[in-house]
Amino acid sequence: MNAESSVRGEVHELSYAESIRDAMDIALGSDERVVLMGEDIGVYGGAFQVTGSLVHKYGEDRVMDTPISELGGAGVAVGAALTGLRPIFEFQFSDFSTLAMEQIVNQAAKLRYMLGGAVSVPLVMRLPSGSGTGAAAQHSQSLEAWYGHVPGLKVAQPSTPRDAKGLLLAALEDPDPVLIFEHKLLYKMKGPVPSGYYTTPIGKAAVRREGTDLTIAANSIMALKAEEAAKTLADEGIDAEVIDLRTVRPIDRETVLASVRKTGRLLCVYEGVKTLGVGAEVSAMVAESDAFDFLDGPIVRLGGAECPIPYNPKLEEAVVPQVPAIIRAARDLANGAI
Amino acid sequence: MNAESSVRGEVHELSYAESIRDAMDIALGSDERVVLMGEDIGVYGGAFQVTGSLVHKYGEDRVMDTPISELGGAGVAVGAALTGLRPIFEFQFSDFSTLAMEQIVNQAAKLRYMLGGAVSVPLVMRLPSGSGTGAAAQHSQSLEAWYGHVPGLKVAQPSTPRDAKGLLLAALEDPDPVLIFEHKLLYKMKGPVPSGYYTTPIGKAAVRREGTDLTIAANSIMALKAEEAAKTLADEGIDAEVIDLRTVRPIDRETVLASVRKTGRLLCVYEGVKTLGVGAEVSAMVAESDAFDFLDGPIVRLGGAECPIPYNPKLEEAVVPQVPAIIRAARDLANGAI
Amino acid sequence: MPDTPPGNTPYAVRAYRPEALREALRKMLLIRKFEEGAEECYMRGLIHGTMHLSIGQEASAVGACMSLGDDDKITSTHRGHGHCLAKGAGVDKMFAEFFGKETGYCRGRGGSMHIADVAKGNLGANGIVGGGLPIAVGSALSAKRLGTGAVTVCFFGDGANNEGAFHEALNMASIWKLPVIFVCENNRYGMSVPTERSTAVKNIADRAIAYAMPGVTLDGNDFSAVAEAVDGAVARARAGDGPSLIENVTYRTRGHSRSDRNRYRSRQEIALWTERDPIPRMAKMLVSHGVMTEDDVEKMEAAAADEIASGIEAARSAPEPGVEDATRDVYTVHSEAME
Amino acid sequence: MPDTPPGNTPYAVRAYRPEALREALRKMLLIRKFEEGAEECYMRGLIHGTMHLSIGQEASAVGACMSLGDDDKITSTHRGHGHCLAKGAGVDKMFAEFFGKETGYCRGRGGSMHIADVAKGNLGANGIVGGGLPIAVGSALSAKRLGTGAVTVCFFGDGANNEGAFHEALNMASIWKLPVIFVCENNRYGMSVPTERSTAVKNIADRAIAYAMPGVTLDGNDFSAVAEAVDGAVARARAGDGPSLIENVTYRTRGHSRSDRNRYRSRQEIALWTERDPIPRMAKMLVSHGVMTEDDVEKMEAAAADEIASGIEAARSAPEPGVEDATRDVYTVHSEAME
Ligand SMILES: Cc1ncc(C[n+]2csc(CCOP(=O)(O)OP(=O)(O)O)c2C)c(N)n1
Ligand SMILES: Cc1ncc(C[n+]2csc(CCOP(=O)(O)OP(=O)(O)O)c2C)c(N)n1
Ligand SMILES: [Mg+2]
Ligand SMILES: [Mg+2]
Repeated sequence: MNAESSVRGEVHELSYAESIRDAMDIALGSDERVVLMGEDIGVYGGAFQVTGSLVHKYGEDRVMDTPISELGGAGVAVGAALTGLRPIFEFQFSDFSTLAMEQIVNQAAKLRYMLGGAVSVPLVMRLPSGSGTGAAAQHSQSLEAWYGHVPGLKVAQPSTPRDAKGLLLAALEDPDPVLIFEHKLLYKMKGPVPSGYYTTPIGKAAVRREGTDLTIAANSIMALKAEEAAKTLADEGIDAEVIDLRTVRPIDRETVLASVRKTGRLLCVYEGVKTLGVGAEVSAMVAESDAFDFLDGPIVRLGGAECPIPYNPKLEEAVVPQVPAIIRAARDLANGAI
Repeated sequence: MNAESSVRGEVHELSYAESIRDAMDIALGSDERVVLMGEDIGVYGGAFQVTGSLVHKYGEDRVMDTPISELGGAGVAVGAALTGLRPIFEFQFSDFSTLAMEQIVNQAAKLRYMLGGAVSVPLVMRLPSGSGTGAAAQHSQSLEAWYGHVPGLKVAQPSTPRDAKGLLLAALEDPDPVLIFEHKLLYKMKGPVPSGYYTTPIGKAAVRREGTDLTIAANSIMALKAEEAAKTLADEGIDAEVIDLRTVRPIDRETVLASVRKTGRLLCVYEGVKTLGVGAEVSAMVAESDAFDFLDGPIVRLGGAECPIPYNPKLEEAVVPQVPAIIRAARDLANGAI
Repeated sequence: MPDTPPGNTPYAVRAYRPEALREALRKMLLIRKFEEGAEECYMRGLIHGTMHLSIGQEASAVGACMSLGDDDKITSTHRGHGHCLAKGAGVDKMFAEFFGKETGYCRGRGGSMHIADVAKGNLGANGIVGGGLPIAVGSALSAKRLGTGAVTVCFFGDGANNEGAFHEALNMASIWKLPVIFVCENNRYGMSVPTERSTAVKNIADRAIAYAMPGVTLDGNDFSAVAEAVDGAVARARAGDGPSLIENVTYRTRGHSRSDRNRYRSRQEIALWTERDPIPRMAKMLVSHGVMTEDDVEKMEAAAADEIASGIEAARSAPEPGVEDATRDVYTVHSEAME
Repeated sequence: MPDTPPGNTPYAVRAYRPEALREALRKMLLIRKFEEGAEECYMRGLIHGTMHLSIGQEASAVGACMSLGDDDKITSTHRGHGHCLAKGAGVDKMFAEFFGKETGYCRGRGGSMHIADVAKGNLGANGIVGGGLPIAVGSALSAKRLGTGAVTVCFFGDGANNEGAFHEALNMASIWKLPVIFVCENNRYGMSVPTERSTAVKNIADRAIAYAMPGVTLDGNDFSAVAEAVDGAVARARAGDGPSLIENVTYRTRGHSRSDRNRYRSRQEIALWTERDPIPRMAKMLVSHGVMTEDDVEKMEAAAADEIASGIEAARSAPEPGVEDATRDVYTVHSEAME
């Protein structure tokens, strides 16, 4: 499943942030056209210290601090991508991409099509996303569903250090705009990361755990929570298959359908607001497919509550799916209690 | 179903645009706090001639031409709503709301919650939407799914002149921000409209046609196409129930579920891009409900193609659902061919 | 930036009654103690999330609010504690908010970045840089249309001046001659980036000309200078003559936020600005003009410290919001369908 | 706006060879005939959608492109036919695009509002007012980083100058000293709203000071004045001295788009500007300086008309795109998963 391109290097323990930095370092070192753009990505090292000290290695012309101008900055990246550079644009928080949607959606996503194929826009955007940091409603959103709705874009959501690097390098190989939603709570998480160059294919989900009783399809950090839930469920004798979607656009239809055909039950877990979130698409995709006939029960969704993210930590925890809730929902589904 | 507030006036034939203007005229005439804001809504009468000559009746202070500044204009409307005015803000095309999402999503939608209930933002926004005018990719989008994903907003989509007026007046009564997506192809369509004041409830779908064989749930202009399809289907002996969703947030869960419990089959029809569009939510909502047990076949979605809207008219027509496609899909579903 | 030359009575001393001047100093002290208290609570793990301290910028917040009444509005920023207190908020409800409590200004939903006190005319801090700019213009539009006579002071940072929202907001305020005063707190950095690297002009106020409004750059650590400029702009706004742009050059002596590693500025620079602290300067002015004695100042400082300490204590023991209420207040009228 | 005083040889006549001047007039005539032809096709129902004619603005488009090579870039606007032809596009592929044909510049996917000719350096018209501004800056960034020596001319309208994108783009271009020339075509209206009602300053170029770049307002119907200003800015950009803002004051004698009901301006105003037509003025200049004869001009006009007529004919009979290809070219590498 994990169809990574051939990996030659050794495997090291790196954090998710380090692994993304490693990918950018490789890209900057091997391709003159690659530039990083974003707010405070230079000496400050990025709001989440992802670019770190890259500016000292590559200089301010390659690791460019932009003014606080998200629309303009994104547009500059679009124009640069259109004319020979390979920008990697960092939003400080994915929430601020609300300022730049014009350029992302109307320009980057559509230019190739509107111009009849005459151009490509090889642009990578990185968007720190999600809740759990106590930063409240304007700094905690999960907006991947919006971008997943836009033809012309690709949207990835790595949940491991290994995928974070592989997907970023794959995005850089991609001739079209790719948005990578990085989960803020994962930046410090460590995991094995091959050194050197490799790519993780955009559009391929990963089966994190095989199982026969139900399928849990989750994105980003929820894939990790689902794995954790699956361990407890296993102790109870419920054998869950856990799919980490990894990309929202395109969604890996085949992997999800194959799993549901096998298990007959589907639970979608995602942090974004439940209504019209990623799980809505996963559910609908299954309900319209041949896998529908294999369903032994309703398709259950656990998504973010229908409210902005609150500041109070208990409330903040309560409004996104947590491991116990996943366990409960999976148990009820597997036991036919739903 | 069509739980309009008591209607006392006579019923006249008005176009959708005239009916919206009538609602604004009533609002401007009866509430000093109401102001219209937007680009070229004054002497020009609005890009689609919806505001028409209202500026001559109410003056430039009440019908305000804004500079071409969507973000700022929307933000001014938010600030005005917060402090005592009741702005009705017109985007010239819903596509341009991409420039204003920061103010709509981070401010208007969240201010009340972030401030613990201390404020309300009684803001109405009107967004001409949809394809079919030959205006190509940046002037033809259907973006209601994005806003439907945002707690704090309400999102309506009238498909008849009568609802266009009633929903706008309901939106003005609502203390919270309401976005109304008007379909450009409907502006000239005529229909019966009660004169005087009435409201159409936000959050209530309309059953446009009762039927027993399958449910077609559609939004905006697609509800009309579904009605048309249902006529042909009836000739073939297929009795379709047609639901006009009318609001995307909140979706009228009960009306849809009740229908599916009755018919056992569901076809979702929407113009927005299929992936993560409104039909994804309708499908998922049914698939996770008790109505799931009543389903006699997969839930089928007919949505917009996975591409920007092309300029060429034949291509433009091909990339959104049309009546023959609805008929085919409904027939296949009803006959168990899917 | 020299002190006011001796012999000249500063504007503030001429313009305000002694009580008002003492109250201004009290607020500056309260802001300072509030932020030091909040910082300490944060470091002790009592407050989570992040916060942006305005230590060193107190003259700007308090000076700009001198001639505002409760009906006048302000819009604030992520660095908004000073604005909130200057506009009349209470320490207790602010701390309760920082502690995420139900008794806080935002019932624990907003925290530091959304601190607001609508009753006193503070429409709220904002987590979006530049987010408050058009909102302030909207507030001024309401005042003009509804004839309330209120003005709106819009605080924003030097970094925010490069957002498109700045441009659009100032242009609209100008063409519609709205009663709004744009107060740029130029603390030399937008997070880590100095204005010279982010902004094409030397002074933010140089941009006023692009909106045909008066613009002035001044020593933002000089309480009197700030008050004078803003008072003039408020008078102009109330007279129907439209908006102004005032740039208070100041400095935050703390880092940008709690996660700042201070890689972008020198210790010398920080030390230099620490010496330019607006609070002793204000105290000195009041003492030298006989508004109060040094002893009064010390007592005032001690009282402020006490108020902070008891605010923290009260906040710690205040009730938390109930988890079952997490989705309350999304809409004004609650409905099942919205959950 | 008087003609060049007699006795002074205009810049253009001094700066360019006669062939280049004749070619410039030819392009202006071609643009005029192109748009008249397109308008007629639209009225005859042969072209659908909408279109924005630049009739009256030809000196701006052609003058601004005088010193650009194919490697130099432009970004254009919804009113972009003139820019496209000025930058070297062919009439046939343009008409084919307007007719929605597979042989058009955008294979019938874009139409008038997205007309582009990337091979000639036109990165495209734009349906979003102000959308091209940051893109132009990005193009200039590429040129600087990749050392191509190319400059980018960014066309935009007076209305676009109130978009946040304008502010952000000009600021970044200035701080990074990028080789981009911002050419504002101030035709006095953004759709129906006159600049006096939308824009706080009298001249758009007055805003250049807010970005520390040179700004000049000139008679945009004077080909020579436009060419002179842009040539200077191009030289400045190529020398590494950064961006410029040039405001060409001009007028569109047609409505904003095909659906304009002309409620916002007077017939007298239109008549006045029709008299200021840049094309006869340019022709007169070339004739009076011996670059060509009146007879040459007439022949040139007739040839342009012929080119247009045959372009329309060719476009009418060109093949339509296949409906099965509607989702092609969304991505560079086609994949099933994306359908
Ligand atoms: C739209 C947006 N972009 C970026 C950020 C992240 N951010 C928060 S504060 C800040 C710096 C703001 O600088 P300035 O306006 O000068 O205010 P200061 O922090 O100096 O008071 C940045 C980049 C944000 N909150 N919102
Ligand atoms: C972001 C955006 N807002 C509004 C529009 C609708 N619109 C198209 S052209 C136009 C007027 C533009 O005025 P200006 O920039 O002066 O160009 P002109 O049409 O005069 O050439 C407007 C409002 C748009 N296309 N994009
Ligand atoms: Mg600052
Ligand atoms: Mg114009």
